[in-house]
Amino acid sequence: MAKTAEKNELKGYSKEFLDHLMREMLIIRRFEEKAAQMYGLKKIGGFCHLYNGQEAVAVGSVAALDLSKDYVLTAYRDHGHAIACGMDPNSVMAELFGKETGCSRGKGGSMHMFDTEKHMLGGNGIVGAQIPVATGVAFAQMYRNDGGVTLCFFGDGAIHQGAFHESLNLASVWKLPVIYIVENNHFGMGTAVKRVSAVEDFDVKAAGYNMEGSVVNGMDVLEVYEALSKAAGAVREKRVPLLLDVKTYRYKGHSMSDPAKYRTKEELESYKQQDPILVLKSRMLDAGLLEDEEFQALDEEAKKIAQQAVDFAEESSEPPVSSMYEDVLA
Amino acid sequence: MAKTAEKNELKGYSKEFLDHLMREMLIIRRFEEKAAQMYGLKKIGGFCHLYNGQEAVAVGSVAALDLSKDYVLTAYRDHGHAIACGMDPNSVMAELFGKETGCSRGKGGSMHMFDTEKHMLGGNGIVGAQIPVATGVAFAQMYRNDGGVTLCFFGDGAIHQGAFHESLNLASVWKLPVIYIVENNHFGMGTAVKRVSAVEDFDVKAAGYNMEGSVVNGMDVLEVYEALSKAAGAVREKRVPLLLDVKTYRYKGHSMSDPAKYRTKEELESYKQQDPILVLKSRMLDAGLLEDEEFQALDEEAKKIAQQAVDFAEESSEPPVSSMYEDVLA
Amino acid sequence: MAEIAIREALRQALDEEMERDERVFIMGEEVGEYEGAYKVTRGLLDKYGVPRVMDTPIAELGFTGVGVGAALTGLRPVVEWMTFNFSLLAIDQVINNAAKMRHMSGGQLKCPIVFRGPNGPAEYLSSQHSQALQSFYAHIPGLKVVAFSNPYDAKGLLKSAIRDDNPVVVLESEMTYGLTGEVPEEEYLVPIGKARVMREGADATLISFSKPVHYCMRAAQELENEGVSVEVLDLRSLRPLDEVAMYASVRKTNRAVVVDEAWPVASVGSHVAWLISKNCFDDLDAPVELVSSEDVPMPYNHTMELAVQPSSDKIVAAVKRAAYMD
Amino acid sequence: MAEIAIREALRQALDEEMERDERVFIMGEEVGEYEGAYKVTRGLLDKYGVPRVMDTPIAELGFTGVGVGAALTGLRPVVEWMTFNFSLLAIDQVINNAAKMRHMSGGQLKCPIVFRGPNGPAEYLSSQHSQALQSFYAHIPGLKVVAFSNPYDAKGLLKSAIRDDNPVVVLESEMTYGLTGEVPEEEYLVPIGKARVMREGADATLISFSKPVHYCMRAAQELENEGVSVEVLDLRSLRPLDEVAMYASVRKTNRAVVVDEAWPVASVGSHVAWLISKNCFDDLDAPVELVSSEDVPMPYNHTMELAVQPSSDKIVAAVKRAAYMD
Ligand SMILES: Cc1ncc(C[n+]2csc(CCOP(=O)(O)OP(=O)(O)O)c2C)c(N)n1
Ligand SMILES: Cc1ncc(C[n+]2csc(CCOP(=O)(O)OP(=O)(O)O)c2C)c(N)n1
Ligand SMILES: [Mg+2]
Ligand SMILES: [Mg+2]
Repeated sequence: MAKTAEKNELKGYSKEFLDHLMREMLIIRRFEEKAAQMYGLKKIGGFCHLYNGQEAVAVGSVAALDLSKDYVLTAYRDHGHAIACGMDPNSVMAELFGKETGCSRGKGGSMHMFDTEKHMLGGNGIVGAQIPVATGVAFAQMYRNDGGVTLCFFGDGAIHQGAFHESLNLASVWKLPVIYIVENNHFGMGTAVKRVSAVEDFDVKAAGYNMEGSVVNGMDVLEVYEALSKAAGAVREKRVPLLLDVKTYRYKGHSMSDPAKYRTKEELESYKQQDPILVLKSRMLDAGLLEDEEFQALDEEAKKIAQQAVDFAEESSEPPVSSMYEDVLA
Repeated sequence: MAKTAEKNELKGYSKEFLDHLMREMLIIRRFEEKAAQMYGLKKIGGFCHLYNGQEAVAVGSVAALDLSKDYVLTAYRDHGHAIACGMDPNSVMAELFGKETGCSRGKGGSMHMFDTEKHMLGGNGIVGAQIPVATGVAFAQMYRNDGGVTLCFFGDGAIHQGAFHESLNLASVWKLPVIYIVENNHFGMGTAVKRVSAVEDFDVKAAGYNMEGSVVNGMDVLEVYEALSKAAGAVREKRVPLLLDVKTYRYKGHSMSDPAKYRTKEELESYKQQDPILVLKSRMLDAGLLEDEEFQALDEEAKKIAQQAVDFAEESSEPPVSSMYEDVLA
Repeated sequence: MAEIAIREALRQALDEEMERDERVFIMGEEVGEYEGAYKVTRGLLDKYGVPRVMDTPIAELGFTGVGVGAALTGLRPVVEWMTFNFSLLAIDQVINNAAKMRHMSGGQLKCPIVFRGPNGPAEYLSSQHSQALQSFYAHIPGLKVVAFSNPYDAKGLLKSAIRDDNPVVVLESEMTYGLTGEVPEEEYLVPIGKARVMREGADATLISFSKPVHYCMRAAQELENEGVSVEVLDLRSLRPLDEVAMYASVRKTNRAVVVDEAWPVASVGSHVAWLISKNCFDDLDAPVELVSSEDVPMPYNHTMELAVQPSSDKIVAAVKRAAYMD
Repeated sequence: MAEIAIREALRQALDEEMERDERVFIMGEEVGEYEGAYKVTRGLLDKYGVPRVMDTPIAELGFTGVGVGAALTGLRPVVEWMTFNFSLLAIDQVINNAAKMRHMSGGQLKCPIVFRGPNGPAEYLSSQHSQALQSFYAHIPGLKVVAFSNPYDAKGLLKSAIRDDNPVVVLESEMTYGLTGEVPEEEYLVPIGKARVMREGADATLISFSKPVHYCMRAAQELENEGVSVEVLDLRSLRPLDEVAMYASVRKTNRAVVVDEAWPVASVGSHVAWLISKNCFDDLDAPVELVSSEDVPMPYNHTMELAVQPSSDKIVAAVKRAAYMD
């Protein structure tokens, strides 16, 4: 956090860009709040993994990409990534409602947001399973030599899966343009990282794959953006993979059914003090790049977008039952 | 190799111990030669992975153990480990012949040598699959707090399996008494290590699991013995796992059907110059602990044991066909 | 007798067996401090501590293999998979090690281990998280496989599984942990390999296991109202199968409908349907029907996900087909 | 027509498709410099180079998933597993990703990928290395699964599999790479989903796939000598199954024996046997027999390993049972 405090000048960033980051984070935050509400109203069922607190990670990362050629893959906590990739919040909410207008036609639900046009390839419910798949997307980029980079997000819990190990070795040997991002919110469900991991910072694992690794403060969207810009630049230039351990925190339980008794209120509060939206807001205020009313307006707009998404989802029709036989084979 | 040359005094080792190491290596060497012959005569079929060249690894390692409480697990290239663990060469050869007197009653064959009394738990045909199992054996040792240590051997090819990664993290977090030994013969089938591995020395992977790792010259049985004695001592004392990258070389093809065209004659010859039996022999000769005729006698004895194993296997009867229904459930 | 939920019946089984035999331990994701994703292990960490209750990293292949190694050297592990969907990552250790170690060692080793966790369709989870994977485990010699539909069998079968000297796969239905039923205070075991007649009947036999047994009971009730007397058999054991019980029932009723919530092709359901077709050939008045999952991945949308699964309506219709009533 | 081995037929299929479409690439252990553990990829690295022929580390889960990712973004990978035994380490990527990506994305994605390699019993390899795992793949909606018994079908089916926009599992028999047969010079495809009548007959139908088709042909020949006319159907496609062809044959012969070298429980074999039992109920003069592997892990001893497998003797005996000849 020290680093953040120092470089409070925000120099070099356009207001437009900063507004964009702020807007995206706000939309995700408000979207997730609506999702929680709708879950309470039983409009949404099953596992619903919210992204509150982690917004800076997806938003800051994706801002460093060029999604005309780059790709994003993540796990089941994917609403934030979906929105950050530019997916229509309406189609994301409709998917949560299981409606026909959902991005996945009501087949995928919360854990399976996809948008091939936006280069958002999910949304994967098997912990760690997207890591080889993302590595394969980067393989295709190498194959075509198209200059693209793949961002592969996964949790601190996923890093102990064999899939991580196999993928990183492959990516390193084959020089694939992929950035592995541990979205380290310090818990895999109810399990604190240190209870199940031999190491605390995951960047140390990079050396085992002859790769570079670093730790990033994921509560600061600009630090994330800078780290990812640098990383994406390095990957594009050298065509080698990288590993980032991005430290963040989730405010809500693991999923809607988790009371999150495994952590203290104090810990939660201390992270809320570093809330990514508040951090960016105060830096913009300090730099004179934002007024309080402007922030309110942005937030109102975000709330409106979230509400519209709900309305859209409500009004959308159920998929025909017979569509269960569709989308199985091409 | 420099290290080996320096400490040519052999001080501290009893002749008896050195003879034992020599005898074991010779028996394995002569046993494998017989196995190859018998394969040529179609007395043995299937995959038959010979251990020639790697004798120092199993012999030196097992010599550092106390098999009343320690355990050994390895992969399919397991004849050497079986014999080093004290298994009767007769029962190993009979198993290769598929006979009833084989250690596994003709059910397992070359890849599945087992002897529960000798604490040799196989013999596993799935690359890397013994790594979690060995970790579990160490778990049981931790559970019972019985002071035992588990040796888990696997190849340089196996290290890229997810099973390796998952196991090392588990062993480190749970402080299990297991020594992971990469029996690095520089090839996984026809694939040289550097073509499929991001790193050349595997000890660098240890840090990713907060573990210690080191490289050992596996062509020198005393260096292996010393490394393993030290490792086993450390593991017994601190109850933490370790990773050793033991460099060795296999003289034969991957299995009997492999012409081994992927390497040069020169490379093979250069390793044969460091043959573990020759290395120990010349050091013992230099130190006045062995006479040439004595070596000949030891070798003759080894040949006799190998021939006896063949005779035993030949004379043993086939298992009754109906025994195929046995040993499925306990 | 006490009325308890399946969750509690399983917990009691674990508790009693851990109490009885200190070689028994449980490992899995969230089984300790969190007391189980489905709260089956509630209280066990408090009571038994580490290493008898081990929280694992999310590393199914690794910790399943650890269980196998521990079983080979004298412990009696209970491995919990958070759901069977994730067991696909660990299946090599189950099939190639647990099920074969005894065989490959010519009978020297035994592998007394239990693999358990929720299996089968859940709700609103889409296709990766809603799979009934019994077909895979039932296929494998060297394993035993059990499934239950009520607290009594849950407890008795899990206890038998833990005492068994072989690897036993225990399939629990993700949706039925809260389902209650009577369980005696005194200790009992349910033997592995014996089906249970849930209800006697004369006109047709419904054969099922796990959660769909309840759909069968509902269907039987409906059919009774229409004058059709249906026998319901809960297989309880998928490997070995209780062929005696199956054939005895069908030889009495002459009609059979098998209900399995897995996909149809190469399933336990179609296997049982063939066994009956073959071994009751002269007794059958109609083809053996199979009510299975539709042959599609499970969709998230709830209406669709219900439509994909067996239901009492589908079962009633199948019985009627078998009875030439439609 | 040229007489070539299955190994060469597969190589030609790969070569032609790689020539035709530069999105097609092959990856797997030893497929490049070593030219394949079974030499199916001979010459391909020389001709196409990296990255169209990729030697992988021994990391089945990883490289299979890499194939899936590449397929989702426009390539057409052929993933070789050195044998299907090792596919158990990768099966999560096949079932939970390859087979479901299209579904979970509501039809946005397609996953044109081929998974291939030797399957089924080999010789002297014991139980981890001698498994016929078709039951697992045939069980899964979202996949196609093919198997062949001769060079013509090998080539034509592999080419179709590579051109298919879905994940296709291609089962090759480890023991038959050297088996020869005629293959035309000109290009052809064998459609996925169509069985092939290998031999016409009137008294009983033998239904099989992969290597056991040859045991069926031998059995049919023997039975012909005893005056029994047997039709032999090679399914070729296990998912989808060619039900039309199956029923047409059985309706003609009124007797069926299914031969599948997998274990019996929850197998393709018992599924097909049930389908016939049900759909040809009124046509069958005898129960449908299944000749499968014995329900035990494969032993190393050669006499035992042969005894475990289907054989023409066992098939002859089953046909005779079905014909009430014994
Ligand atoms: C292979 C597999 N095992 C277990 C689960 C159940 N599960 C879902 S999320 C989760 C925790 C994952 O934690 P982490 O990777 O840190 O991601 P986070 O939820 O913190 O974003 C677990 C165990 C699963 N979905 N897949
Ligand atoms: C999971 C798995 N994949 C592939 C194989 C086929 N295979 C057998 S040995 C081998 C090479 C292993 O090399 P290494 O681990 O270095 O051991 P070495 O043979 O050199 O002793 C391969 C690929 C296998 N047995 N298991
Ligand atoms: Mg986490
Ligand atoms: Mg090697």
